[in-house]
Amino acid sequence: MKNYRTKIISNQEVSPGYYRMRILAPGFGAKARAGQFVMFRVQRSLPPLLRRPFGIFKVGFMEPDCDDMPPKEYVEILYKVVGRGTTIMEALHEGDGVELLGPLGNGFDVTDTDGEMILVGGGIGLVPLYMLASELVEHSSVRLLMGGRTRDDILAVTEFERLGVETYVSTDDGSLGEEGLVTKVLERKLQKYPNAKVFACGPMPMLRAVREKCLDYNAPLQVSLEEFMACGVGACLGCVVKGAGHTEETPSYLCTCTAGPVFKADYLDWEKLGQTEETECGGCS
Amino acid sequence: MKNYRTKIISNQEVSPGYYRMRILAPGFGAKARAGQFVMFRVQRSLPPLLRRPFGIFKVGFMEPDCDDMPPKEYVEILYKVVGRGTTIMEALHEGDGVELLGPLGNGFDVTDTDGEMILVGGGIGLVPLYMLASELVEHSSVRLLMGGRTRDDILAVTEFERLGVETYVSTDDGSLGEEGLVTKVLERKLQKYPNAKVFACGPMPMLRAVREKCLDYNAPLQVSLEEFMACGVGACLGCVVKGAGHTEETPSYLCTCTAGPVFKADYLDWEKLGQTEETECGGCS
Amino acid sequence: MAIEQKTPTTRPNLTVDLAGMRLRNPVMPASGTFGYGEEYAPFLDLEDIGAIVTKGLSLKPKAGNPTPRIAETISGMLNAIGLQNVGIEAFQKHKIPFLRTVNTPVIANFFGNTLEEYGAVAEQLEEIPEIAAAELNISCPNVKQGGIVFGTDPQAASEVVRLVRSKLTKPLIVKLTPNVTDITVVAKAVEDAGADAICCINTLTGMSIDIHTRKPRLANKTGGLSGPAIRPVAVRMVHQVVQAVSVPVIGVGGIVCAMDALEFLIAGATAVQVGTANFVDPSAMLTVIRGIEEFCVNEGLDDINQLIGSLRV
Amino acid sequence: MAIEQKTPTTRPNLTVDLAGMRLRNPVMPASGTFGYGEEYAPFLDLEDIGAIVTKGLSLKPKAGNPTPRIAETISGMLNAIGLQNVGIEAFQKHKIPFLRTVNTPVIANFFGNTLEEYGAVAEQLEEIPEIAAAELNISCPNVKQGGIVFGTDPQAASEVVRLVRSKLTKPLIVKLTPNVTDITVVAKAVEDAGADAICCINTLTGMSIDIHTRKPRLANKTGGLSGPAIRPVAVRMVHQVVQAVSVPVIGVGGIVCAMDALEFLIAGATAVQVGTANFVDPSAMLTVIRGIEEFCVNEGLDDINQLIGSLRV
Ligand SMILES: Cc1cc2nc3c(=O)[nH]c(=O)nc-3n(C[C@H](O)[C@H](O)[C@H](O)COP(=O)(O)OP(=O)(O)OC[C@H]3O[C@@H](n4cnc5c(N)ncnc54)[C@H](O)[C@@H]3O)c2cc1C
Ligand SMILES: Cc1cc2nc3c(=O)[nH]c(=O)nc-3n(C[C@H](O)[C@H](O)[C@H](O)COP(=O)(O)OP(=O)(O)OC[C@H]3O[C@@H](n4cnc5c(N)ncnc54)[C@H](O)[C@@H]3O)c2cc1C
Ligand SMILES: Cc1cc2nc3c(=O)[nH]c(=O)nc-3n(C[C@H](O)[C@H](O)[C@H](O)COP(=O)(O)O)c2cc1C
Ligand SMILES: Cc1cc2nc3c(=O)[nH]c(=O)nc-3n(C[C@H](O)[C@H](O)[C@H](O)COP(=O)(O)O)c2cc1C
Ligand code: FES
Ligand code: FES
Repeated sequence: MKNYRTKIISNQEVSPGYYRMRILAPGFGAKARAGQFVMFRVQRSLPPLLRRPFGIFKVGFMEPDCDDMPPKEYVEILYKVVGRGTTIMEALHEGDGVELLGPLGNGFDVTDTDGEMILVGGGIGLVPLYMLASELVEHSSVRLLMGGRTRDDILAVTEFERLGVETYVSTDDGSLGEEGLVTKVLERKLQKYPNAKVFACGPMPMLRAVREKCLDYNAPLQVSLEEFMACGVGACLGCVVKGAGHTEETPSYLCTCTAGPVFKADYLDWEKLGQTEETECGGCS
Repeated sequence: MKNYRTKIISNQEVSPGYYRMRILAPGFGAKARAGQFVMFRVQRSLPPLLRRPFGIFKVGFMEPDCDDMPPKEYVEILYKVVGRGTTIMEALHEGDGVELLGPLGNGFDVTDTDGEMILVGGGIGLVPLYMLASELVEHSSVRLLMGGRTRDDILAVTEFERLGVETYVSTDDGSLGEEGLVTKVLERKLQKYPNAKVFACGPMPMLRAVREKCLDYNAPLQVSLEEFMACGVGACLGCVVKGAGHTEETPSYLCTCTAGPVFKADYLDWEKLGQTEETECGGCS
Repeated sequence: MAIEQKTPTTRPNLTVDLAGMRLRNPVMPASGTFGYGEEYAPFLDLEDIGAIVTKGLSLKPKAGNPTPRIAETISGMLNAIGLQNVGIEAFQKHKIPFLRTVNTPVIANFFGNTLEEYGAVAEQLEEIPEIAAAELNISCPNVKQGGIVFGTDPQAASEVVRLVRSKLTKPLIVKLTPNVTDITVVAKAVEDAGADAICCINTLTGMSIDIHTRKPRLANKTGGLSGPAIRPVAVRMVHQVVQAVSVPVIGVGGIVCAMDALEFLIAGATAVQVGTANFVDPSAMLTVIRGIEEFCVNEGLDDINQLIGSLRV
Repeated sequence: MAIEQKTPTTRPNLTVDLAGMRLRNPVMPASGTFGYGEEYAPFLDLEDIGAIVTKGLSLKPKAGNPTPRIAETISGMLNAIGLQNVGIEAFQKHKIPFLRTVNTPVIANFFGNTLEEYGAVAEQLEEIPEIAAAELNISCPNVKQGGIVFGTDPQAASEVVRLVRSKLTKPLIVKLTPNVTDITVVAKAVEDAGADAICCINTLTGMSIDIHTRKPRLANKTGGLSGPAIRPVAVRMVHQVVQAVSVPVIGVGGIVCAMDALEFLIAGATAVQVGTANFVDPSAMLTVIRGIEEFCVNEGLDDINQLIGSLRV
């Protein structure tokens, strides 16, 4: 991992409110693993102050600009415009200077390639699944269950298909694919493939529902989580989630940025995951 | 005066580090008088927080974009890149949205048109003199004494000449015009024209020297001053200078933004003008 | 027809009651950032805002500090104006005639350097009918007590409020300084001493140095930090004070847009003041008012008072 | 040849003496923003900075607060980590082995919730040879005294420093909270109680509210405000403390670049700490160090110590 002071290759809207940004990053791909992320510095001047975390969607090489140049290695992120930082990002252009810290975090565990691989993506949660799919298709049959609120939230599905992944789309409003929650599809697949392994990324209610189904069918699950992050490298302790067995007396806090963002579901304390609790201390640091 | 939410027509470097920016401002010219200024909002997002004051260099009309459109009325500022705000400004382009508050302040008093008119400009202090010259040439013979450190600091002189103003250039390093201070030229002119009226804008040491010469030759002097400004409209009281006769007991503070920026020299307390003094109070507001 | 009628009925009520005053909306300028009202009249209709708050007034005219008096900082500014003002007499003579023509309550901010001065100004404010309420600034050094700031000492704060209260039947707002260890102690002290409302916060004391001249950027060395930078501190203190007292609280500190103002209202402020933002955008208060209204509409609220203090903790 | 020799002799001296330690330069991380050092090792050479300051350590491991623990504010951030840390024992076992390999003084930041805890950690720090100095964080609530923060009460501050001093022969830095009426009173109290140096400031208490959920953005409601927004307050307090005490002062609060650090040095700080800026740019400290060096060169100074306290007032 390192801090890349580099340039944007392209930044395009791919669906209303969703952008894909390619960034020049020599040497990045060799280090990056599926499920990892980068900390993107929105601009050199303030605000916003803090970097923003984004999953690694793709890494690759582009044709060099001319014969004698090396091919341009890039990292690609796919982001949704939600607030101040991403609003600044959508206005960036080819050639604009940016900073990128990465690759960071703990990716998916892909050592066990037995059985069917089922990837479950909710909206922008699709991002880390593409690199995962590219790796898994080498050894296994891979299915992507992709859910979103409307058709606009269904992204990059054809790219997964080009990898040889079977894809199933569902939307809450039925505007694309099946109407309803992605977990309906998941249940059918789990019934069909008792040896399936599940990998999921998306909003917390979806992850929670996926977790329930996987427990029901005894399918191993890995999830990729999001938490507010300040540093991305394990220094600020801002991004913790509770590990399985966490109690007040024997607390177990795991950094999403270093122990995660991908966790085996069993390692987490699902009780309060993604919920806000309150305490009252001075709160100085 | 009003707040114009408008667009940039052009923004060009005219000498190293000096830019001229034309801004669309319908109805501005009719209200603007020589010596007034605007408060320019550098960008909609922070930083910098506060607006920046700039003298009005020119007002006018440009050819309409097509036959059926009205001519485009503009205000033009001329600025030197010195810090954070002006660095952001130099990167602005045609069509970029800006905000402009103005015209503000008290301009030059041009009611008495008797005698020779001598304008003294130091570097960027030239700015308010152009509109002044345009008005004065109607009735009087006008001379511009323009000083700067090097040739790069000598601006827009040919434009003054086109108005019919006789111009005299001096630079500290002799790279353009006469070598030495502009006050040397001033002294010669005052000797020659005992009825001259002097109008000056530039750095404080120059103004101080001009003031001395005018006292020596009994020439009425108006000066345009700069102070830090937060509001530009007399509300914050951040921009005061001491009026003539100011004492601790009978203080007389004048707002540069409303009583100025142009003052008759005799109305000011020259003792400590432009010098930093210290006090020690809580300093809350 | 039906649609036409609907629009007015769905416009949420923005009026709030503050210490006996009824304000058309909860947005007003912060003292010292809006002159005496007249300065901003070319830029906004003074009858659109909830109240007008004047620059701090004292018994005699006050010269203020030498310049530079202001310096920009990151997302904020420092000021050491030194409370320059025309004095209460000139205010009545030269500023009131204009304010009389405006149908918006005028709140007179005032201060003194001794207990007696505070009392004397209060007496005069009581006599000026055009003044709807008084806002007592206790962020000033008590010259008789060796310069300790009235507002940092609950005892001194209580004393000055008690005195002013005895001279004033008009609503009395007391404005607190944030430069204290526990603002709730001072808040309770001034409530007990008779304040009808509490305004917080004034500026945080700060300093900035020009590294090239190696001098402080302000002639006065230190100054008051205002602007967006201080907002989290202001929200925290408003929240604390709202919990601690039962009189209404006015929230101030770093408000630029409606979202900022809403933080204070949700925290429990009955009204808000916009300060530094007026310098940045003379119509900032209008933007805040419109934004608050829009927020109410979007949230399905027909009355701003449903929002005030609606923090979920 | 002549030119080659000139370069080294014109490089200004950046070493400073701090409470008996000699630091290669006056720039170090602020506690809690640099983990235990190892986290940032991939991004900068730890032997380029003046010292390493650890996350705050306590006697037992501490779980910290629920999430969300951080929220961004205008030019700043709020955090309520809740002092999560591995505890002094695990620190010695798991973190010291790495730190031992780095030739840079390690300053251990620590805290307790009772007087006894503070004393017990101090005893253990005394025994760890790899620790060059201890930085005592007194911004914690004293659970035995009803939660009043040690550092806001000169008496309590003095007591804890005295106790820790009695257990510790190593240099003792005491880190002050800015959430006080008069920081010089606390500064003098801890100097009298035996502090070898004073570090200021810790974070300002703040709060931010999500207007849509109407909940505080932090699970803990309030948190500590850090980053550029607080710099003017930090510079002011460092300036005040430098005037008030004779021990060296470490300046911290909102430093992002060399210009910021220079403000503190000119105000009289012997060293500076960079906090939040590490998150924004992992090599921020290197930029600061290079910038300070460059500034000395441009100003014709051959020793940073000529700059320290050179404020012209
Ligand atoms: C490991 C990880 C991977 C992510 N991958 C992607 C991705 O591939 N594509 C994508 O679009 N988004 C991704 N996110 C979420 C993304 O970081 C936020 O959408 C982004 O930071 C919002 O920035 P903003 O300034 O536009 O929003 P803000 O105005 O700051 O806030 C809008 C909302 O965004 C969320 N948010 C803000 N800051 C953070 C932060 N530091 N960490 C987490 N959430 C935040 C909050 O819910 C907030 O309410 C990821 C987050 C994490 C933690
Ligand atoms: C009435 C008036 C008219 C002016 N007319 C012109 C003009 O026509 N052309 C021009 O180039 N400049 C003019 N100036 C000066 C101009 O305002 C400053 O150069 C500008 O604000 C610097 O902004 P910055 O952000 O680039 O600099 P900063 O980074 O803010 O500071 C750099 C330096 O600029 C000066 N400065 C900063 N802010 C202000 C402020 N609010 N008021 C005054 N000085 C400031 C200070 O000396 C400071 O050290 C005028 C100033 C005044 C008061
Ligand atoms: C230039 C200036 C002058 C001020 N003068 C006064 C004053 O006279 N009386 C007072 O109580 N507060 C005064 N204040 C404080 C403001 O009223 C307000 O409390 C503070 O600026 C915080 O709000 P803001 O961040 O919105 O500016 C002044 C603030 C500024 C910036
Ligand atoms: C995430 C975070 C954690 C912190 N943890 C500690 C801590 O454990 N001990 C301590 O004394 N200060 C702690 N601080 C305060 C910093 O050391 C520093 O005093 C403060 O952040 C101001 O500096 P800055 O503006 O450069 O960040 C923490 C600050 C942050 C942002
Ligand atoms: S983001 Fe800082 S520890 Fe994870
Ligand atoms: S700039 Fe505010 S009073 Fe002049």
